[in-house]
Amino acid sequence: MFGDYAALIVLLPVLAFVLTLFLGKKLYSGGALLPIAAIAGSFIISFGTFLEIYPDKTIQQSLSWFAGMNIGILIDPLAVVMLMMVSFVSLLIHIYAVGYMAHDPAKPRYFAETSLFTAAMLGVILSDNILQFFIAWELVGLCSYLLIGFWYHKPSAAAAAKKAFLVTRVGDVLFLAGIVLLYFNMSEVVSSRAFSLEPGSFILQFKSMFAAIPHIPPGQLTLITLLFFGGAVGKSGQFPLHGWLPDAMEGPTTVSALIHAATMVTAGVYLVARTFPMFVAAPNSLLVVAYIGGFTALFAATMGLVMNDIKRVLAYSTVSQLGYMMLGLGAAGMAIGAGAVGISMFHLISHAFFKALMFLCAGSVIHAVGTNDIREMGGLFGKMKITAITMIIAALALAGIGIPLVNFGIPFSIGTSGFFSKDAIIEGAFAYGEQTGDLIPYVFAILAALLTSIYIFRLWFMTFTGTPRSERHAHESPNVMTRPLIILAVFALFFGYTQSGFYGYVDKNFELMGVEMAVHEGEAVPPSIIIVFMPVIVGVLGFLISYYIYYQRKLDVSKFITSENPVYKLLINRYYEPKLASDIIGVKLTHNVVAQSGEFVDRKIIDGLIIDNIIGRTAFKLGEVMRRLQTGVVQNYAAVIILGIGLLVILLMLGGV
Amino acid sequence: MSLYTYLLIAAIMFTVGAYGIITQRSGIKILMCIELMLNSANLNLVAFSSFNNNSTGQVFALFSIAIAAAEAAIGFAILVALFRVRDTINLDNINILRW
Amino acid sequence: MAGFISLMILIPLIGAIITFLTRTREQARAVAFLTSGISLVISLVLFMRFDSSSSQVQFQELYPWISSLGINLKFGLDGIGMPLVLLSTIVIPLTIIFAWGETKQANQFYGLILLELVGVLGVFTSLDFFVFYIFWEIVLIPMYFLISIWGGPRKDYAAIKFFIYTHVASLVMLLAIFSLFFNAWQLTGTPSFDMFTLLKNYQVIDSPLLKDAIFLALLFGFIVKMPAVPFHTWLPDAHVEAPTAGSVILAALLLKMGGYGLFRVILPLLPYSGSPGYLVTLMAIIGVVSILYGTFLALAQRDLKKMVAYSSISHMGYVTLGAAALIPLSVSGAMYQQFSHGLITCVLFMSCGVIQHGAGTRIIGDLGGIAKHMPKLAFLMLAGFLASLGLPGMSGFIAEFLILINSYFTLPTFVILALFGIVFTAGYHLWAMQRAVFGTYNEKLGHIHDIATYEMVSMAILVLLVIYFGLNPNPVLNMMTTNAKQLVEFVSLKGVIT
Amino acid sequence: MNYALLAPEILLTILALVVILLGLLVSDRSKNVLGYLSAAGLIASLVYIIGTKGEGSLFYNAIVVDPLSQIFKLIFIIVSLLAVIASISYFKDNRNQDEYYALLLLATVGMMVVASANDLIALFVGFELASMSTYVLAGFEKKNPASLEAGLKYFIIGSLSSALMLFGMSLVYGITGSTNIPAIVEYFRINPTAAITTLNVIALIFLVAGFAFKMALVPFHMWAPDTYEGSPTVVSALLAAGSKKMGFVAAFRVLVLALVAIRIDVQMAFAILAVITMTYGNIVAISQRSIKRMLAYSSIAQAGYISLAFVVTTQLSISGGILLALGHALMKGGAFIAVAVVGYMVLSDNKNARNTDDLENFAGLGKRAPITAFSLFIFFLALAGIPPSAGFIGKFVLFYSVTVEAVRQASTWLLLVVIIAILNSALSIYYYARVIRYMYVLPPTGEKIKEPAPYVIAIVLAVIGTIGIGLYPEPFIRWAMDAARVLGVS
Repeated sequence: MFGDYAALIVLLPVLAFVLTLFLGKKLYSGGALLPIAAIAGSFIISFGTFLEIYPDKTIQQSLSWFAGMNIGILIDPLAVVMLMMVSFVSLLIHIYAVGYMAHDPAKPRYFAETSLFTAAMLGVILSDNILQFFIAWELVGLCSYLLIGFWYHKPSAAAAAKKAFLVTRVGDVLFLAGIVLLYFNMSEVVSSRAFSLEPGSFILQFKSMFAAIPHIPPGQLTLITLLFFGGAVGKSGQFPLHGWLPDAMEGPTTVSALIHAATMVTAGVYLVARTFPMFVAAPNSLLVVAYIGGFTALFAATMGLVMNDIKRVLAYSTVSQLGYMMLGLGAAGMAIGAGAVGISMFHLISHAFFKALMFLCAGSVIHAVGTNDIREMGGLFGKMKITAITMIIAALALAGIGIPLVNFGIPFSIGTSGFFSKDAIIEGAFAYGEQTGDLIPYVFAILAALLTSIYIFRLWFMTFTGTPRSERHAHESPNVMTRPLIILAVFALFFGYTQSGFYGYVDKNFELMGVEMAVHEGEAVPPSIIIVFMPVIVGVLGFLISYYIYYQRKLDVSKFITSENPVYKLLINRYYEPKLASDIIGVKLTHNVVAQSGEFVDRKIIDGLIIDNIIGRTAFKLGEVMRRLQTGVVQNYAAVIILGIGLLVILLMLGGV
Repeated sequence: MSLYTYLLIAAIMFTVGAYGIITQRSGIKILMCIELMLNSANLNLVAFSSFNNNSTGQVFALFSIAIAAAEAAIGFAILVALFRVRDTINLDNINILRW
Repeated sequence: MAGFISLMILIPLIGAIITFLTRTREQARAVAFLTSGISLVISLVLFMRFDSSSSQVQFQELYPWISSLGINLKFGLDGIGMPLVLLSTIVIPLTIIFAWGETKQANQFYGLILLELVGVLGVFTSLDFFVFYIFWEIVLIPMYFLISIWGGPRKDYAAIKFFIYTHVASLVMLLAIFSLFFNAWQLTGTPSFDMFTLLKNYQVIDSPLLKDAIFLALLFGFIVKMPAVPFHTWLPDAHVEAPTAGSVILAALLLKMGGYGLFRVILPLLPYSGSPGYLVTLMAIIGVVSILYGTFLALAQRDLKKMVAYSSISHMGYVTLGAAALIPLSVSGAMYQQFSHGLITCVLFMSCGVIQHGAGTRIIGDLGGIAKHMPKLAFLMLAGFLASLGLPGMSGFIAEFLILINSYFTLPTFVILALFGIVFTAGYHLWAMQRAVFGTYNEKLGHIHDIATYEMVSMAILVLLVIYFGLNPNPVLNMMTTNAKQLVEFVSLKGVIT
Repeated sequence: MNYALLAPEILLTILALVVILLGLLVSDRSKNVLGYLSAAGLIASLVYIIGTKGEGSLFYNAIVVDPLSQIFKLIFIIVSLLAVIASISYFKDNRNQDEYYALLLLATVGMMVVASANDLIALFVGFELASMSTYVLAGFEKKNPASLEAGLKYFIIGSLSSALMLFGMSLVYGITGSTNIPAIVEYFRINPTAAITTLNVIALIFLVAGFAFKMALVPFHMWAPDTYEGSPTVVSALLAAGSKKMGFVAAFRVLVLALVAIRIDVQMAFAILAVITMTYGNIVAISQRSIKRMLAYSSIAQAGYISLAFVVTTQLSISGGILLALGHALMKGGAFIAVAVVGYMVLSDNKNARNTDDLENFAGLGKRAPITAFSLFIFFLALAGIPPSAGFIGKFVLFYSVTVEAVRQASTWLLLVVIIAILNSALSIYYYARVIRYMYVLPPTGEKIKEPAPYVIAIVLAVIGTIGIGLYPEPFIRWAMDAARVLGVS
């Protein structure tokens, strides 16, 4: 029953977008209730659908669109868990925003845009074909542009919005190139009759794509998947297209929460997961995914260490965690095949909960103290108990704190959601290392876990403990803001216990679509105890380091934080990425060199020299000269006539007489 | 005298007339040069007529003589009118229309 | 439906004459809007009745004219012409609404706009080369006046440059028409300017050199109009100086005549030309160079309108590329790009017009933060800019997507180059938005007014149309595809493409 | 002999004499009547020519009436009619109107004789009749030094050309023993060797020079700008639109027939003449500020286009040339008369104004004299070859014929000639558009005027002709084709 109305999952928020945009001004709280109701509807339908299709059904609906393309809905395990997570988290964020945005005059626009943002993300999730996926994907990018630039009168916000759109656009173009290449190969396959489309299915549908995998040349497949991954790199802020994500903090904090937890950045991971059978068939691509993911996880964590803007720390944390998810897909994919999707998606969802929680907590703090700079905070624990407690829960989840009791024969482990999800990825990376001897991804993952733990507790200690470093009178946020925090905290704490059920459900995903994936042969060797404990050990170690430095203040770090320290300079300047992207590539190279020289050629050479001067002026000059031949003296005219006769003689002689 | 003698004389008259038009400044002289050229053509016509045993040329010559007379009359009339307005018939100075 | 096409052309012509004779601007704009509205209704009726599964010419009309040269007034519509007729009849009434507030010599202004409608409708419906050429030329005159009477400071230069440049191109095209006519006459023994007859008889020309010469002359005539690099320099000047309505018509309709020529004339000739392989490559190069060159030049502009002008060059490059690829869907994508760009570019130029009018300048650097005082404009303008940069869900995306995925079959390298331009396309659009519309308000601008209601109405309708055709391209795309298939089938039979 | 064929000429000759006689009888103030009378006579002739289209020959085959002669007579009468109608206003207060109209009618008769001439004598007589009448007309404003100067220059160069032409004719007579054109052609056909002698070439050159003077081809054009500028504007109209065509019809009759017979390869020579003429005309026209002078140069350019007909000498090219001549008569005649209106307008602002045709005086003409301005706009577009207009049709057929020859002969340089012609055509837009801009874009410098009715009638007639031929060229194309067929070209 719910499944029949699956289209409403997207259409309700779209409707809310339209209504809120045009009518919001006249409604309560800028029309916030419309999107909330719509997204609640989406969540209910998603959940209902989940109950309907669990454990082994899928929903497919498809309509012909244009030129052999279609629009359709595919709800399989992978999609439905995402749908539930996105609609749920988004719902909470919307509710929270009623409080957070209470004083902003442009509320209708805000709620309309976030509603569209959610709709676009839901559209990405339930697409049954790559074109629709791309379209929704682009709309996600559009909404991020609109929301990051929500306070468009701030130059930095306008710049950040543009950067976000352009940098992800680089990825999008790669993605589009992948689609072009895919379409080409699919058409070749179909026209060579090696493979025929099922009746009623379309060329860019996922099921057709997966069915055609064996017929596509491996080289092409690698290229296609790499291009797809290029899109994911842009959207999910992987190195080297990560720069937009920290800048995106210019938007309202709730927007950041949406982007980082529910709606935008996970789309990249979802893309790789969605097309995972193709990646599995192209192991070289998986390797690239693993390396980029692992490197990003570490790379972003290093920058998270030194940032002072509370949201920026969280932003780098997101980049880093997305790196984990990519690492999970890549490394675990090579090690255990299809199971990697479950591992990675599980982390995605648990990350969504605790990262949303973190951002909302940060929002609560910012709302209270009116600054983003953690150096100006401190000692807020007493004033904002709910925020502080939920935040420490989120931090524990992020750091992956827990006790892997299961290895001691006890049927369950104790731990936060992050503990379950992140450890699985790290173990996956280790499994890959063990099989191939390539331990580099694993090393990346472990080091990143250590740094993660350090920076998140640094953040917590600096914010909530110690003496207040500013004179603002902070107070706890209203209920409409704290309730979502509590709900999210519950999920951050306990979501991890669904692990085995989740794996079992999501792992079946591609089987349900009839895709046979080359699963790696051989029994997975149970990892040694030290490997199992390693993530927890580094997590706790990180906590202790932070505790030592930022709580007990035994070590004065200020002497490292100087502009003379090259490492610090490198980190605080974010590896000079903004300078490189905006100044050098954007302004200097593209605008000043290429575009301006084009302008020069156009105006001065093509137009100025050839059209104006050579053709235009010459005619004028010639006219001025030639009119002087007309002296006005009639004898000269006669002379010219006589000369003309001479000319005629010459011409006729030349003519051959 | 052979035909070529007449033709040669006509050609010389023609050339002298043409040279005169180019070099002379007085309007009267130029009119005379034009007459010279027309008459060279008449001479041709009459000569050809005689040598071709065919009277058409002489008829043509008569027409042209009559026309030349009218032409001279018009020419002088214009020159007189011009002299009244400009006090000169030196054609070098008659160049308000140019360029 | 006989007679509807001539009626559709005749009514605006009569309307133009009446408009010239009206005394007040209220009368003038009412007459202009009414007559163009009637044309719109007629074209909608034709559009509804159009059988999009047939590639044949429909609603054909034939009236004898100059029989000693075989010239007839032959009109008709097929999948190539119908969408552009629809576009023309949509754009002109909306332009009139947009220019509702025109005060300077209003009767002439609206009359000239109607004459433009007459001209472009004639071009898109004539099936006789002579008549086609006549309408092709007639279009220039009202535009010349629109630029030179209502234009900016360098209007004289721009207007005359526009006129002469495109006129030269038309004359070169005329030479090719001569050759085609002569050839067909010799062959059939009866003179005829019937377009299809002339095109059909092209194949029997003996000399490959002559064939190529004719082909290139026609191509030149069309790509100057489009315009394609390097024959584009008249366009930025014309746009910068033209009044908003003039720019809108210029970009939305006049440029489309060039693209129309590609589909109507160039593609049917291509397989029989002397060296089709080289010519296809030439067209592809022109297309891609226009795309990239237009993009980078747009990036360099300081004047918002000039930037939009260069973006037109870039977008029209897709049309050439899609046509050159000779895949049914790339060709129909190129046709769709024409249609879609016609709608989108209106929004862009109207935005520039509103800004110029409200803020008194279009220089991006002198603006800044105008969204504060012009929120409605900012909204519509953003929609237009997003459509222009190819955002999915809007019509431009459908077209460019079709062109890119299908052209890859035959022109892979060029498609990759074109993809390269997409990022920068987004770049100049957003950069301009950031500097001109967003950010802190530039107080030097003083207090500026937001968009007028009539301007907003016409822009909003256009935005809605852009979205509608982005979500549901089928009504227009299907008829295009039918004809594109026929064209390509025709080309592929000759073995130009495999 | 069927004198009815010559009824228009006879009528106009008698009318000319009647006008002079009446001039003695009527008072100075009512001499305007003579204008109406002349107009009536011209209209009668026009109707007669269009209505009968007779064919035949007279005076021992010295005069023929055929489609070629009739279409050119049509041109001459139309131009004279326009000039007469406009003159009713232009010379309203002139005491010598009787002489003026008589001369104008005689000039018309002279041109018509040329159109019909089938004998060198008749041709020469007609030529001289037309020339001498127009010498006087050009210098008709006898208090105005410019007018006199124009007349004088025209006279001297005209006489020189007459002498050249006569000399050439005498040589042709000497070679062939006849002055009858068909007989001459026949002679060459029988004795092909006689055709290619130096004497013959010289004869040809002198004839060409004589005709080229009337056609105003470069380098025989130099009188034209001065004369058109200095003459009374209505006379300029007559000269540029009418008497110039006399050169063309003579050239068609004599040259084309002779060329067909002689088969001298003069294609290249004429092509170079044509190209130089059109380019020179257009380029110099750009830098003019006197509109009459600009129109003069534009006439030169148009003569260049028309003379493309000689380059290929096919039926199509000749008929294209005829069509363009017809169109040009209307457009240029109308344009000069429109300039006359501007002169009237300027003089009514300021009695002592000079250079009434200066570009500045055209500012805001669209507001001050809307009918004139709009008509001038139409004439300019037509002159630039923008469809649908007589100018376009003429150029269309003409350029087409040359392109066809280029294709047929696979001749690159012929193609180059067309391309140059086309570029010239585009270039000409520049100076026309400049005037159009003055008329419509710039603000007016004075009050709106009431345009005198005769001017308006003349201009509107020309506009109707220009557009009418453009919209319905069919009968004219057929006529021109028939005319070209007379010359025996294929």
